[in-house]
Parts: sequence; structure tokens; C-alpha cells
Amino acid sequence: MHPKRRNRLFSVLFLFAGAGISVAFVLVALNENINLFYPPDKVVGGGAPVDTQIRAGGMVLEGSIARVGEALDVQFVLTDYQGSQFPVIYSGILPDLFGEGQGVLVQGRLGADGLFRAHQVLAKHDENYMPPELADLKGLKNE
Amino acid sequence: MSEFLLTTADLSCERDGRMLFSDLHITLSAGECLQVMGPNGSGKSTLLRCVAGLFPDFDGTVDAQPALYLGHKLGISLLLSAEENLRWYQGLAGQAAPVAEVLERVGMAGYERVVCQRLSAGQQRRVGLARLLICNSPLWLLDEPLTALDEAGHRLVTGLITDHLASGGGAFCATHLPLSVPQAGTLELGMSN
Amino acid sequence: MSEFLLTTADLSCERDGRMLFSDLHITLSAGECLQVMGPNGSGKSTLLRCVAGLFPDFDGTVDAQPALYLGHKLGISLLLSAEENLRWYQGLAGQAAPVAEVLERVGMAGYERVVCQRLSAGQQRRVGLARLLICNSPLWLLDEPLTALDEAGHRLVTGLITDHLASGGGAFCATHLPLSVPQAGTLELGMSN
Amino acid sequence: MTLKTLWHRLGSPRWFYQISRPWIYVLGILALVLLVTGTVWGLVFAPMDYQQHDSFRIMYVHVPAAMVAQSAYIVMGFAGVLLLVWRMKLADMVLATVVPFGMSMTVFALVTGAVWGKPTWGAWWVWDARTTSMLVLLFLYFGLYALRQAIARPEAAARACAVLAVVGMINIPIIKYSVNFALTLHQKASFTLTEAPSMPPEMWLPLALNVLGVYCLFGANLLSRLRLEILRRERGTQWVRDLVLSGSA
Amino acid sequence: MGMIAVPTATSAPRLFWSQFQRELVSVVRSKEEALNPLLFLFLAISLFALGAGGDPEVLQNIAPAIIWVLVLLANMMSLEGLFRRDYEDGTLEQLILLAEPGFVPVLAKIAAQWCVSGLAMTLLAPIAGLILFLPSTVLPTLMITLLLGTPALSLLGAVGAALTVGLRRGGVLLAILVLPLYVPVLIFGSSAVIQHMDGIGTQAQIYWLLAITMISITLAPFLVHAALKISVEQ
Amino acid sequence: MGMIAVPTATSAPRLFWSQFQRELVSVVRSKEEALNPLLFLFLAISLFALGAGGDPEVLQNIAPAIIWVLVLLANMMSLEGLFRRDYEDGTLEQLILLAEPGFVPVLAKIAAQWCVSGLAMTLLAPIAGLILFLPSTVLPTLMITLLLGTPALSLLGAVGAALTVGLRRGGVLLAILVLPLYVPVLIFGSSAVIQHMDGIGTQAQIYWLLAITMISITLAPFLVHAALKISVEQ
Ligand code: HEM
Ligand SMILES: Nc1ncnc2c1ncn2[C@@H]1O[C@H](COP(=O)(O)OP(=O)(O)OP(=O)(O)O)[C@@H](O)[C@H]1O
Ligand SMILES: Nc1ncnc2c1ncn2[C@@H]1O[C@H](COP(=O)(O)OP(=O)(O)OP(=O)(O)O)[C@@H](O)[C@H]1O
Ligand SMILES: [Mg+2]
Ligand SMILES: [Mg+2]
Repeated sequence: MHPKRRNRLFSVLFLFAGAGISVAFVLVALNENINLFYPPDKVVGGGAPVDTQIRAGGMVLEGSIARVGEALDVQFVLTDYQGSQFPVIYSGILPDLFGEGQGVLVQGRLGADGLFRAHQVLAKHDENYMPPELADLKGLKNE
Repeated sequence: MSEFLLTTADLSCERDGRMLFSDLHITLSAGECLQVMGPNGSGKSTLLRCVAGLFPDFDGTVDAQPALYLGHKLGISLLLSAEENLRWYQGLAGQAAPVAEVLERVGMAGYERVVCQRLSAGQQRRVGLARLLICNSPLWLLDEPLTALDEAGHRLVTGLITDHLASGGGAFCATHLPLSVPQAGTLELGMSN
Repeated sequence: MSEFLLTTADLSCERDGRMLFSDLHITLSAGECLQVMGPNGSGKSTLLRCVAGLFPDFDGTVDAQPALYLGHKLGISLLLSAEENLRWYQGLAGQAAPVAEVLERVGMAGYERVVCQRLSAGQQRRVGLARLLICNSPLWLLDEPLTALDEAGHRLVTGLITDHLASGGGAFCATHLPLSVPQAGTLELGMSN
Repeated sequence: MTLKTLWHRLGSPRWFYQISRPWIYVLGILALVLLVTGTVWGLVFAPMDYQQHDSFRIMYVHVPAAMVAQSAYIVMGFAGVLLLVWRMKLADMVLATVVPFGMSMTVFALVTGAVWGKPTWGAWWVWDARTTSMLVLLFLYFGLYALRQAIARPEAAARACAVLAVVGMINIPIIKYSVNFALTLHQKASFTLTEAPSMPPEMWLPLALNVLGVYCLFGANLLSRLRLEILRRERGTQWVRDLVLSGSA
Repeated sequence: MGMIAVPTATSAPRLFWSQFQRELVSVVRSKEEALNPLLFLFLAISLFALGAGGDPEVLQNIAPAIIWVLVLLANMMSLEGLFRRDYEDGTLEQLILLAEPGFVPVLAKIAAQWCVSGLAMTLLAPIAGLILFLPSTVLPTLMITLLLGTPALSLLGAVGAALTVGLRRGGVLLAILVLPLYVPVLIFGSSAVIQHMDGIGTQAQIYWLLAITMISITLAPFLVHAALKISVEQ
Repeated sequence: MGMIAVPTATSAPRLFWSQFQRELVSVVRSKEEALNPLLFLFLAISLFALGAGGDPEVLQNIAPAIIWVLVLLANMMSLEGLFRRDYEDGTLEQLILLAEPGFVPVLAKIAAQWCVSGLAMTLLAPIAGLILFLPSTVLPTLMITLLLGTPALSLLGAVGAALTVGLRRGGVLLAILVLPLYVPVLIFGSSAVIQHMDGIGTQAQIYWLLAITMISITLAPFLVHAALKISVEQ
């Protein structure tokens, strides 16, 4: 084969092989979930380090929100509804979306006593939007 | 393969708002040398770069055989020795001309392994000239090949060009001093203003 | 003030294990020009740098009046325009020669404000030459002042040197082409080998 | 007209200049109508959300801006390929003209997102995958802008920008799929091609209008700036001179 | 009249190897380039340890970020010189004019740069980790992520370096162009290390790094070659 | 035959001013140098924020160290270019040959470099602090220590830059020469900020910084001039 043509073929093969392998890796990567926080079972089961900066996430257990002491201190329980749950204490302004049954992410330190002292609480919301009336019909809580 | 090593048609180029040359029709056949002359800043280097494919902002067409360009910048890495530089060119252009012989021809015998940074200005130019013998292109584009060379160096350059023409190559040179090579035509730039 | 612009005694220099020159006795008086000639790599540039005080590894003595050195490196900042470069030299050397006139003299009228990077090779050299008129030193040390210049440029250089000699200065030049200036002597290097 | 002749014609700025004129008006008027209807409907008449209350209305400006900001980049990526491979003149002009629009839409999406994030998430800004990759998009627009400014020769600048635009395309799927990583606070897509929207029509219809509207705006903006650019670049040619002399440019 | 042989194209692997060798020789000649990234990494890390007053806990938490950010910066700075010297002495234009296929020597240059920056830093990263009190159990993760991520840094960065090599104001522009491209690598890389420290799996990040590196290997050489061509044309 | 005037020495302040102006013009021409340190600082800081996952508490503790280390590095990198361009185009040898007294333009060069690196970074340091969640009460201390410390960095660093300008392998050597000299400044500077955060007085450190800066202003210009002379002689 003419060397120039051979080189061109070489380039094309190189491109195809590279693209194929990359796509394969992306597909594998998308199958793996990136978990960037501790779910409640890890926190309870001792899977999370004590007294270091970590993030944890879960749902706010219904009826667990309690104001303690000063006006801004609030305590609540995060659960995965699978039997694991842990208490969180936080002092500061909560996001509007914070509420019972809501998914939240907390950032802070887990004490040896099992109490999570958060310095930041972020609310995660889902992709479902509906008017209040419809939510009432569906039995979803409307704050 | 066309019969000409180089043809240009309607070649014009403007730089910084000044028209350097316009409507150049150049043809160069095997065995010919064309010398571009003209005052400083008249566009000789620019014309050579247009032909070499290193300056695309021109109007008109250029049609050239594979060319070897030797410009104001030598194309010699100062960190490497003469020998290493030429070996690299061999790798690029696929020729196996013996490096030692070539260096001897350009008068650099004895300096093969000296890092180019430690060579004098003229010696560096000679290493640059050695490239002409390594990369065996039919068309040579030489921008002021005599710069920094001594008298023997001038003879060397004319000798190299003459041999190249004799073996069917062509040369297109920008010079201030006319080169005494056979079959040489001249093109004057910068005469319009 | 001694009667000579430059005297050297027993000047020798070795580089990379090669003796470049030895036991040079040079004297240069006002109104004289000395041309250093010799093949590539014979040590012309090195000699000039010894005299300029830019190369201390020599044996012997050098005794020179305040000198202005124009070497292979131009001493022109490519980021600045010709005018800005010369103004800076004025600040350094304390002369108030009118920059515009000087640039006109070296044929760069109309290019005063162009950043030097955008000038052609010969135009950059001309800006370098303009320094000679700005920094008014009695002794000029010129390393291949004709490089990259066209014919008019050659005449310019000889003109500059002639005027300088006439006004009581001296010049010490390394060249490959003999310069046609009055009162010029030559010194050949590299004849020993 | 065969595909091949269309292809050749697209390479000719003059042809493009002549056929594009009516489209500016069509797209411009469409954009105006759609955006006004959609925005008024969304901000005033659409029902509020049971959880986010009125703050969810930011959606009607945030989502269209975020979508068109990415689409603008995709357009540039394709233009970059066209320019690099086929040297199409028009592609270069597209590259030059899209940057300001894309950049402003990216800024708009970021700002509205931040304004929305404060009440819903509890923070103006979080360093998660969606927000970060969107910020990267903004930096890519900055880079394209700066590169064009830095290179003096327009032809070189165009091709350099094309290279960067193509490289930056890697970021687009990252923006798109970043919400599927677990950490993002950002919600997943509400609209997909395969499923019904996860909100009632009286909520998504105004959004759809706005999205359509902003794409029409993009088209109108692109065409009008392209036509200006064509005139500027071809000012030396006969047809532009004739056009200017006849006063119909 | 004799005939002049038109230059025959060398085979791609030979071309690669010839260029790669040349780069290594240059590196040996100017040790600067070989040592710069490593030296930068270690000096900066020691400075961090000094500036933080040597507090292990403060350092440990931020260690993955420090190492990854410094690797990024070191790599970016070493890229600045990748084409600059060749540009200045004119060998770059010869490379673009003569090499066929042109992307092969480009790839060789990048590979050599990676060896002296990315690879070298990967190999010495454990020491950097220990200086910053990183638990020794996460050092393998640190090395793996660096090994998989740094090729992408070199390749993507080379595109920026090639685009800016002819410009006087290269430094700033290079940073503006390159750092956004580096961000995904940084995020996946450092979050993998952080997660490993916290005892969470790191599979996904590693696959992402692999994917990014593969796509850059595939595309970058062509793009760099195109960018270099633009830069020498003036 | 006429007489040639021997160049008259300019007055020192005029010499300073002429050189200072030239530097500023060069900086404007190649914006690179002007923006490089600032851009480096902010890009690196954002990368840290990203790499640390944006966790305020982790960042806050290390913030003084991060800012000071980055200022050091930015300054060192900008010093590398201080004499290099002049060296390459031959203006440096002219400066050494022609200027009298030679240390004045040298001082002007350093002053200009400080304006675009140390001073600029000092002025924008509060923003850097806020990005890293530094409490706003310590920002004045941060600025004062930077204002007092950065001149010493520029002056001491210039000695290293002058010694290495002629060497191909300048980068590494510069770092090795310069960073040890920087360490005292780093320690006093960052510990002042940390102590202020902890509510302890910072007088002592500030006097130390003052002393270091004064001694460098006195000695450095002469040393730099001598070093430059050595570098151009070849
Ligand atoms: C600064 C932060 C934010 C950034 C950079 C951002 C970015 C984006 C982007 C790029 C999209 C387009 C996705 C696509 O084309 O598929 C998008 C869509 C969207 N964003 Fe955001 N966003 C931000 C904050 C928020 C917040 C705080 C909310 C609400 C709580 C929000 C709600 C939405 C919604 C509902 C969509 C439409 C999703 C769909 O149906 O496809 N965003 N955002
Ligand atoms: N930087 C350097 N380091 C070491 N040796 C050098 C250096 N520059 C030149 N040399 C050696 O010194 C010798 C003389 O060099 P010089 O530059 O003085 O020659 P020259 O006469 O000016 O030559 P040319 O006509 O080529 O300019 C050369 O043989 C060269 O090998
Ligand atoms: N890099 C550049 N950018 C912009 N303009 C340039 C550049 N280089 C040269 N020019 C302009 O183009 C014109 C022609 O330059 P060119 O280098 O082609 O001249 P030349 O004939 O080779 O001159 P010389 O004999 O001095 O080498 C000059 O007038 C110059 O102003
Ligand atoms: Mg020229
Ligand atoms: Mg010489």
C-alpha cells in the first residue's frame, strides 16, 4: 500500500478504536452510581468516620422536627425508611423546601454519641411539580 | 506530476495595510533558480512563506512541489547537537543520507557533537544548511541563505544550489547579494513604491 | 583620557578547548576603524565581547573608552515600538538626540510606532543601528552590522561609520564583507589553523 | 435542489445572505409572541407548586436559558468541525457570532439558578456536577472570546476558535448527564422524549412556549448577526458594493 | 538530468519513536523541564505543610484537593514550554511542514511530556500524600486516579498550549483555555480519593477518568496538530 | 575634528522613572505578565474550592496557608519572566553596560514587577479570602501582612531570577534558590492570619515582616545587579 494511504488508514483506525473504547467506559461509568454521601445505614452501622467532616443524606422522618433551645436550633432525624435512622442537630436558617419526608443532605461531623452536628443543610427536590390542589388530591402534604 | 516545480497565479499579499506584492505570476521549472530581491520590508520573506504554506493570507493560487523551507528561523534546536538535529530530520523526512558526510560538506566536521547553542552564528547557519542535503526535496525555498556566513560559506551555498539544480531540483531564494548560480532569474519586489 | 580609544595587550582567549586568538595587541585611535575578519567560528564575536566587557574569560588586558556594543542580539525589545526602544536608550545614556530624526536617518520613517515584532528582519536591524546615533559613545563595537540589510542598508552603515570617524570616534567591526570606510585597517582571525 | 448543491451553496456567504433575509422576520416575530405569551402565562397565570410555591416560576426563565446556552455551544461545535474539515467560510462566521449570545444565556442560566437555589436548596451555590459543568461552559465561552481577541489574523483566529469549540464539546454530555450522579442537588430532567412530563399541562405548556421562543430568538439573533458579519467580511467584493450602492443592504 | 526523490513518508511507529527520543534528549539537556513539575509539586506541598503550621487534621482533610490541584498546576506550567522552544527556534514549522502523518510526532511530544510530568508525579505521589498525613490506605487510590487522569491533562492541555504558542500573552490565555477542560478530571480524581478516605466506593469515578482519557487520546493529537498549524502560519 | 560627548550619567530618579515606565509599557503590551499572577491566584483558589468539594469548614482552616502559598508561587513564577525577555533580546546586556548607577533601573524593574504581582494580589486578597470562607474580620490582617511581605518576596526572588536568567534550566534552580528565602515570610505572614483568626495578637509577626522587607530593600538591588552582570557575561 502507498505509505500515505497506509498512514491515513492508520489514523482512521486509531480514531475508531479510541472512540469505541471511550464510549464503552462511559457506559460502564454511567451504570456505577457516584455516591458522594453517607446513607443512613452507613452512618448507623459505623461505616462513617467519627468526628471528621462528612456529608450524609436521607429523608426527614415525619414528626421528628423539633426546635431546641434558641430560636435557630433545630433537631431532626434522617431515615432511609429501611430501618436505619440517626439524629441531626443544626443551627441556622433552613431552606424553604426543608420539611417532613423531604430528602436532605447534611454536612458536618458525626459525634461518638451518634448525634450528627451539621453546619449546612441542603434540600434536594425531585422533578415532580404540581399545583397544591392536585397535591391534596394525591394526598401529598402541602405545607 | 506537473512540469513545473512551482507556479503561482495572481498572487497578492497585503500586510499591515500595505500591499506587498500583487498579481505575481511565477513559474519555476526543474534546474532553475529564481532570486527574489528587494529592499528591507518589501515582502521577500512573506512571499517565501506563502509558497512554503506558512502564510495563508494571500490572494491567488500557489501550486508547489514538496518544498523545503529555510527561513530566518533556522529550524535547529539549540539544545541538541548538529548530529542530533539532523537525525531528527532524517526521521521526519525519511532519508538515510549519511549525517557525518553531510556535516563535512557544510564545513562542520569536528563539531558534530557540540550542542548548537555553543556554536557561533555562522556555524549554526551551516547546520541549518545541512538540512538541505538531508531532506531531499525538489524545491528549495531559501530566505537569505548567506546570512552570517563567511566567504567560504558563500561559495558553499552557491555550490549546494548549483548541484541541486544540476540534479533536477529548483531553488527560490530571497537574497540581498546576487548569487552566482547558473540559470538564475531575478524577481524584484518593492519597486512599485 | 588616553590618546587611544582602545588598547589591548597580550589578549588571548580559549573556548571549548580551542585557542581562538592569542597575544593580540590592538590599538585604535580616534578617527580609525578596525575590521576583524575571519572564517565562521574564528572568534570575532568573542573578541568583540571581550572588549565590550561582556566576556571576562580572557588572558591579557583590555583598556577601552566607553563603548557601544551592537551584537548578534540586537538589544531591541520586540514588544516595544522603535520609538519606545530608543527613548529607553535615551533614558539610559542620557542623550537627547531627537528620536524621529534618528529613525528617519536609518530609513525607518513611517514605522516609528510599529511594535518591533511586526517588522521585517532588516527593519529590526535598522532600529538596532539607530541606537548608535542615540547613545553617543566614542567607540563603536559592531558585530556583523550588515546582516539582513539591503544595499541601501550597506550604504547606510558605511555612511554612519564614516560620519562617526569624522567626528572623532572609532569603530571596531566584525564583518564578512569588507566595509568601504576611510582609515580602515583589518585584523584577520583564525589564520593560525 | 440536491443535497450536494445545497452543500456547495451553504459555502457561499452571498447565497446565504440573500435567502436569509425573510427568516429573520419570521423568527423574530415568532420569538416575540412565544416569549411574551409563555412568560406572562408562566409568571402570572400558571398555578403555583405545592412545595416550592411561587419560587418555582423561575423555571420559566431558567430552563429555556439553560437549554439554549448548551444548544448554542453545540452549534459552535458543529460549525467548528465544518470549518476545520471543509474550510466552510460560513462556519467561521457562525463561530464568531454565536459566542456573545451563548455567553449571555449561560450567565442568565447561572444567575437564575443561583436565585432559585437559595430558597429551594438553602444555598446560592453548591459545587456539584451540574452547576460546575455549567460554570465550565461559561469559561469555555470566555476562552473562545479571549482567543479570538488574542489572535491578530482573523483566519487564524477562526480556526483556533474552531479547535477549542470542538474540544469543549466534551462538556456538553457532562452537563446533560451530571444530574444522574447521586450527589447533585439539581433535579433530574422533567421532560424526556420517552416519558410524559412530570407536571400537569398548565405548568409545562408555558415552559414549552418559552423554550420554543428562546430558540426562535437564538435563530433570529444568529441570522441577523451573521448577515452583518457577511457584509463586513465581504466588503471588498463586487456584490456587496452593488448591494450597498443600491441601498438595500 | 538526475531525478530528485520525493521525500518518502516514514512509517508512523518509527516517526513516533524518533520524535520521542528527541524529546527525551532535550529533556536531559535542559533538566529544567524534567524536574520542574516534580519540584514544583514537592516545594509547594512543603510550603503548604509549613503554612498550615503542620496541623495533621487540617492538612489531611484537604490533602486530596491539594495534591490534585498542584498536579494540575504543575502540568499546566510544564505544558507552556512544550511547544514554545520549538516554536522559537523554528523546528515547529519544519515539523508541521515535513511530518506525515503530522499527528504522530505531536503525540510523541505529548507522551514525553507526560512521562516527565504526569507519570513522574504519579510515581512520587505517595510521598506527597505522606507529607500531608494522608492515610496510607488511600495512597493506591491516589496513584490510580493520577495514573488514569494525568494523560488526559497532558492531552487536553496540549491543545491549549498549541493554540497559544505563537502569542505573546500565552500564559494567561493558556490558563483560561485549559483549566475548564481540567475541571472534570480534578473533580473525579479528588472526589475518588476523598471517598476512599471516607470508605465509599470509587468505581464510577475511575471509569469516568478512563473514559475522559480515552477520548482525549483519540481526539487531542488531531486537534493539537491543527492548532499548531494555525500557530506557525504567520 | 569634532568631539564626541561621553555619555553623561542621568540622574538616578530620572533613570528609575524611565525604566519604570518602560516596564509598565511592556506589561501593557503583553498582558500576560500583568495578569498572570492574579489569574493564577484566582484560578488556583477556585480549583481548591472545587477539589475540596466546596466544604466551608475544611477550607476556612487552611485558607491562610492556601492564600499565602499561592501568593508565593505566583510571585516566583512572575519573577521568572522578569529578566528573561530582556536577556533574550539583548537589552539586558545593554542595561548592564550603559546604566549608571546600574542598580537603579534594576530597582525600577523590581518595583514594576511588585506592582503587577505583590501589590495587585494584596489588593484583591479579600476576594480570595471570601471565596475560601475566611471570616471577614481577618481580611485586614491578611492585607497588611501581604502588603508588608510581598516586597520582600519580589526583592529576594529577583536575586534568584538574576542568577538563573542565562541558564536553560532556570526554572528549577530558581525555585531551589528562592523558596528557602521565602520561607520566613511565609511563616510570619500566614501565622499572623491564623493567630488573628484564633484571637491572638499579631504585632510580633508584623514587625518581623517589616524588618525582612527593609533589609531586602537595602541589599537586594546591589546583589541583583551583580548577579545580572555575571549572567550576561558569556
Ligand atoms: C446555579 C445553579 C444552577 C445551574 C447551573 C443550573 C443549570 C441547569 C441546566 C444546564 C439545565 C438544562 C438541563 C437540560 O438541558 O436538560 C437546567 C434545567 C433545569 N433546572 Fe437548573 N440549574 C441551577 C439551579 C437550579 C435550581 C436551584 C433549580 C430548582 C430548584 C433548577 C431547576 C431546573 C429545572 C426544573 C430544569 C429543567 C429540567 C428538565 O426538565 O430538563 N435549577 N438547569
Ligand atoms: N556560547 C558559547 N559557548 C561555548 N562556546 C562558544 C559559544 N559561542 C561560541 N563558542 C565557540 O567559540 C568559537 C568562536 O565563536 P564566535 O562566535 O566568536 O565566532 P565568530 O568568529 O563570531 O563566528 P561567526 O562568523 O560565525 O559569527 C566557536 O568556534 C564556537 O565553537
Ligand atoms: N509578523 C509580522 N506581523 C505583521 N507584519 C509583518 C510581520 N512581519 C513583517 N511584517 C510586515 O510585512 C512587510 C514585509 O516583511 P518581510 O519580512 O516579508 O520583508 P522582507 O522583504 O523579508 O524584508 P527583509 O529584507 O528585512 O528580511 C514589512 O513591511 C513588515 O512591516
Ligand atoms: Mg526577510
Ligand atoms: Mg559572530
